[in-house]
Amino acid sequence: MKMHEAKRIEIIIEKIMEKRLTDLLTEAGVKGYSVLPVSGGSGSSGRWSRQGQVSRAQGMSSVVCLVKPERLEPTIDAVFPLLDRHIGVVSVTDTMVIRDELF
Amino acid sequence: MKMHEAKRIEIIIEKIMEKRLTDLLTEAGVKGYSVLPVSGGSGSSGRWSRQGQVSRAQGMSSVVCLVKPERLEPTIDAVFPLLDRHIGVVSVTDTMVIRDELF
Amino acid sequence: MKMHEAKRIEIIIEKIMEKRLTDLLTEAGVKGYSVLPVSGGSGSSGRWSRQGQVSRAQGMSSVVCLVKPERLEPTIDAVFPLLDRHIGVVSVTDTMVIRDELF
Amino acid sequence: MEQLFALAQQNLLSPIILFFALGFAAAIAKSDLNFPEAIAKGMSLYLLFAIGFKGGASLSGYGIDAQLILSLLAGIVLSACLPLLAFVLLRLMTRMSTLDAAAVAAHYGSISIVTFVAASSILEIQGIAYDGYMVAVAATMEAPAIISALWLISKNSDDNRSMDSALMREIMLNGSIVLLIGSFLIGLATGKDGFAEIAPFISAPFKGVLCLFLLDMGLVAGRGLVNAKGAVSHRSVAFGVLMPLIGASIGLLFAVLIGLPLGSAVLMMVLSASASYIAVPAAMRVAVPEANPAIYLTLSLGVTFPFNLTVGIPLYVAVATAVVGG
Amino acid sequence: MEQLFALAQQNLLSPIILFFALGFAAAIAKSDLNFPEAIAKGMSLYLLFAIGFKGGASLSGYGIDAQLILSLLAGIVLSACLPLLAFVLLRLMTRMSTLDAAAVAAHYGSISIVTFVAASSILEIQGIAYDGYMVAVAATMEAPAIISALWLISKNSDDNRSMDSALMREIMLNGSIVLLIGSFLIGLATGKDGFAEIAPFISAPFKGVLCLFLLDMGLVAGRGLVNAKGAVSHRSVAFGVLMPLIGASIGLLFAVLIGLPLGSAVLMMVLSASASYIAVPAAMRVAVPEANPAIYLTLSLGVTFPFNLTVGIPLYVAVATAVVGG
Amino acid sequence: MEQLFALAQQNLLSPIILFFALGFAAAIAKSDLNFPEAIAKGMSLYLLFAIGFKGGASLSGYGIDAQLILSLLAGIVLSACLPLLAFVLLRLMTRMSTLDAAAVAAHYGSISIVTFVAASSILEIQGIAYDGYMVAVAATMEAPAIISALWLISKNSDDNRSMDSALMREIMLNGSIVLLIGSFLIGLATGKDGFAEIAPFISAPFKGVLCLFLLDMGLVAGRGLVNAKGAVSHRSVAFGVLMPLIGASIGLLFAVLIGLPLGSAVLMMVLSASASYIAVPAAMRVAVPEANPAIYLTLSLGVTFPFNLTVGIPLYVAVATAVVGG
Ligand SMILES: Nc1ncnc2c1ncn2[C@@H]1O[C@H](COP(=O)(O)O)[C@@H](O)[C@H]1O
Ligand SMILES: Nc1ncnc2c1ncn2[C@@H]1O[C@H](COP(=O)(O)O)[C@@H](O)[C@H]1O
Ligand SMILES: Nc1ncnc2c1ncn2[C@@H]1O[C@H](COP(=O)(O)O)[C@@H](O)[C@H]1O
Ligand code: NA
Ligand code: NA
Ligand code: NA
Repeated sequence: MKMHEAKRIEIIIEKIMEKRLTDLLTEAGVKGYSVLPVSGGSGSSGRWSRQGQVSRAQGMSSVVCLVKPERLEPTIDAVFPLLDRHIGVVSVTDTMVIRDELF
Repeated sequence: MKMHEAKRIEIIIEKIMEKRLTDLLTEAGVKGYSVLPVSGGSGSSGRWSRQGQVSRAQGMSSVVCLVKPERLEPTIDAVFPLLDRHIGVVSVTDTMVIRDELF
Repeated sequence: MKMHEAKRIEIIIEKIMEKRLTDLLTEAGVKGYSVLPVSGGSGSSGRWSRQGQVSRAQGMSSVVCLVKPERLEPTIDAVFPLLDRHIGVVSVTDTMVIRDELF
Repeated sequence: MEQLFALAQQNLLSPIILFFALGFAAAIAKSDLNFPEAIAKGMSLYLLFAIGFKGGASLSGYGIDAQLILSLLAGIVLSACLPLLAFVLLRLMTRMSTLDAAAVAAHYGSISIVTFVAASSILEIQGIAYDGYMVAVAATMEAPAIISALWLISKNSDDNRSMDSALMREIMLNGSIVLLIGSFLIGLATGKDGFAEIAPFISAPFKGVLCLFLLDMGLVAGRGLVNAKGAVSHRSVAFGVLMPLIGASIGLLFAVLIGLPLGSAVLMMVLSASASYIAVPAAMRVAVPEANPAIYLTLSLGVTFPFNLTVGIPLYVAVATAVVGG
Repeated sequence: MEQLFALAQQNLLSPIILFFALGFAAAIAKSDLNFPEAIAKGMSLYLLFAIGFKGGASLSGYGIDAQLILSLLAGIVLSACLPLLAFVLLRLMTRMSTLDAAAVAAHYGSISIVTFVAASSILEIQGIAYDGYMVAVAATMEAPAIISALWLISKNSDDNRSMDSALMREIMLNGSIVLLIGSFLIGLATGKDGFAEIAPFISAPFKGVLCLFLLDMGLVAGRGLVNAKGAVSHRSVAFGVLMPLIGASIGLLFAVLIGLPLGSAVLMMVLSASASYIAVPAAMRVAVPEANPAIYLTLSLGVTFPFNLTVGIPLYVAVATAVVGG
Repeated sequence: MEQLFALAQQNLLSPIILFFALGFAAAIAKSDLNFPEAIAKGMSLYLLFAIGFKGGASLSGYGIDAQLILSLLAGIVLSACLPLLAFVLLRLMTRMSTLDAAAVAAHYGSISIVTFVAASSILEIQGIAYDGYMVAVAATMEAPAIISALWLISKNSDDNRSMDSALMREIMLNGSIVLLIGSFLIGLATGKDGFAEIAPFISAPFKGVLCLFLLDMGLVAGRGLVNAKGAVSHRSVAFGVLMPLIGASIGLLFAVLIGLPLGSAVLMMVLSASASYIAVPAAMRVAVPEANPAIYLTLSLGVTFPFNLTVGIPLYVAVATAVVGG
């Protein structure tokens, strides 16, 4: 099977900002993304978990986005302003995908 | 701690096909896998989210499978027919595992 | 955007051990982690899924932890005793992060 | 005619319909109102449990008679044949591909249990009795339509798309059918005593739960329509309104032939008129992944379901009253 | 005075309050008792649905009168102005930053619907009637406070933090408001008949669900307090107790000016005294991410909510009885 | 004997048991019927809340008497000693490792609250009264068995497996116990008035919820059995049927010694006969991860639970009636 290089961007961000983030991703020309629920975590702003949440203001989501290597730079640039103001973390990993026309 | 090279296969696929996929993985000799819920996403067939689902036909899952490098090729070959007909994405990342007798 | 090398540790462990694991991570000086729900899986101890669970003793979680490369060794050492006695898998992937003062 | 308007008005002003409309409007207005998946699933389990048990309990004490058998057979025949009619209609009315048309057709042969529940609730409010075994008829109508549609596809294409046995088992033993039939049989076995034991749980709160459930259905149907903008043509929408009317007419014909009383005749019409949006979409995703889910979900859930709920049911009641007699 | 103690005692021994206390204690003791997110959300949907519908149904048949209009206006004015007062108080009493103080202030202008529901339940137990439209007043008081707080921030800082239209829509169409107002209107439209249909679902089990819901609120509030150790100063806590008393007094003033009867006057006090912990925190995270959520959530949910539930409500009933007369 | 058959038949035909059987059958047939985790958790919270509150409320007004104290002590002794007996039996009857045998033994000393709830429901249907404090006895029987089992393990192996304090706290403050005891105490404190307030929520729908819950338990137990094929030997299964009979006999002995009336004696037997599948498995995973969960879950949930539900409870009622007298 022929594989192609790609970048896996993983953004952990407040649930309340999820739609704004995915809108930015779409505007930046990303062809797809997946959102995974996060049930708890810890960071500079303390520890939290889904239990003990009363408000949609709390809680995080993990947004995973596979992109062609050349799209990495513009994608990160597009979402950075949001990430800068709001709590959350970003990581970028080298990966391989099968059908690169999809990314 | 001695670490060993491995491949992390991540397959995002329709929930309704999840059991068929994991059956194929097992047949292909994979020693384990984990399924994570996906709460929303976007791709060539549009945007979706768990809210606004009435049917088990909708929704995606993320299947993560750690395998020894030499098992990558046969594993991908085994599941490709399913992935080809159904919507979903696959990525393969180099990773390290601790006890390689498990993979 | 300046990126920095980091390690992405992904630990899939029994839900009942989740708090003990994250306590160990915190003691080991990790600055943050995220917990994702796992809805099913398979391994040497068989296949399972969230449906068909009656007990909090069952079920797994995925704990994702981004650390600076030099923190990898001590982190793994700190959590190994727990992982050794309890079922679960660990993988470590090279990744890049944006603001490395966070890790 | 006047009576029809009165009926329609009464129906449109019932909380059941108004909550559906509220959900629909909230979705169109892009409100973030939403029900957790688990709660929606829980409410649907409750409705299946309650309607099945009530049907069985109300039947207990009566023997199996010819009308019951004939009604079950009629259900199977309707479910198997309506997709053929729907398929021909779709090929004539729209420009859908063979695959899409067959997939849509499957939905219209099968049934929507929520439409059935809403209709039986409306019958109860209007004091019209119906037979408990209509629940069993509903259950028999889920699957045959899928087999018809897969036959249509294999006839119209080269590749042989026979159902694999795993899919067959999934369809026959899908959770909704098992719960509905199981509750029906338990209701039948435990009869009036069993019913008395759990009546405070399945009878009194039923309509309230139905309101909340339809609120969620309104949200889902409305969001589906918003997202599917452009996926379905005007002609398809016309089909989504025409087909239930045709289905209801044929259902009425069968009801008259069998000699069903008013309430059961209405339910037979409703079953024929309604389109599946749970069991059939799942089967189509597995067996016909090339068919576009946006088309069949939008038609069954976004067009036909609201049509039946608001206009269809009072219309069917009025027509059945005229034909069968009150 | 004696009567006040009797009231307070009766209140503190009601299952509603005791279950809240149980949850609070379990959280402090670090028990792993917890409600699944979906169940908590489901219960809150039920409460909004029931309280909205009951309010609307009880109002149906009455026309719109001046008191209703004045109450709605009073609600808007209170919600818009209380944050200004709270902000000044916070700047005087505590060392919070401008941003934090404004964010906290927004919470105290807005309302806690659960406090409202608990108060109306306690009124019912004590046989004190209240007007159905107070539900609508509650709904109008959610949003204005947010706008006031954003205005405070833009006035006190360089950067212009006007609300973007997406946020505005999210606030106005947030799920709770849509469900509350929608149920209210449907209750109004279907009146006594509609109410009779679903009463066994929304009336009889209401208090029981409220007990379970408050148990969960106790768990959440208690865990919040445990986690927030150190995030809020003693002076802030004092604000969290003082502000509801001030809010209730001003609410009572408005009630007297409008001429509200006892039950409605108490509810107006409760609305003014209560602080939001759902809609406002969400809006603040989007618009003022620099403000520390630990501060405003701890104050509204960990301090003011328990205070109102245990001490506040019986106090407001006693004071209103003295001022307005039983 | 005839009476026993009549009882057994009545029990087997009650909706509660039939829904459990439906779930079991659906799981074996590999139907995809399933309850969302949150709904199952929600139902179990409801059952604990209701049974605790009812028990407390029914006790309020009565003082603490010797029988109550003795029953609580009996519960602790039974829970602590039954594991020793079970361990010896397992070593004699099966080839399990010491660790596995000790882990299984812990389950049989502890209790299944759902079996308790089902038994009390069946007693109510048969018009047999029981004491409200049996709920408190149930709560005291959860933990001692765990400590006994850990003592067994440390005695039979080199490594010292004393319970760490975190585990101890988790066991003593686990959510089920806190909710059960908390509701019991609140029921006790608020008495008849409190009960009247929330009775429509906890009394009338109780049996219906129990039916749905047992349907889910049937699914889980059936799936467990299917998955565990081969994990448990025939001899272990024999233990899973024999042990509850032994437990029930010893429970009856204690009941007679204390002088418990019929209903409470039956419940004491049921508690002794039932095996835990929530609290104890969790504790074993933490403290004895080497023990195989497939063994202890299959035995307690797949063998003993269904046995008690179908055959055990009517048997215990019949025997207790013969011994204690109706
Ligand atoms: N090093 C990390 N690895 C993984 N997730 C993290 C890390 N740091 C923070 N997070 C996640 O991001 C959330 C917010 O982090 P913070 O802004 O540092 O409080 C946390 O609750 C975690 O879910
Ligand atoms: N580039 C991508 N990165 C991450 N997930 C994706 C990507 N493309 C598609 N997906 C996921 O796969 C699903 C189906 O994609 P598609 O078949 O393109 O509609 C989407 O709903 C996403 O959940
Ligand atoms: N190779 C693997 N890849 C991904 N997840 C795995 C793998 N092996 C085991 N797991 C996960 O770890 C759990 C326990 O594994 P085990 O201890 O092998 O039974 C499984 O249920 C899976 O969720
Ligand atoms: Na149909
Ligand atoms: Na307020
Ligand atoms: Na026992």
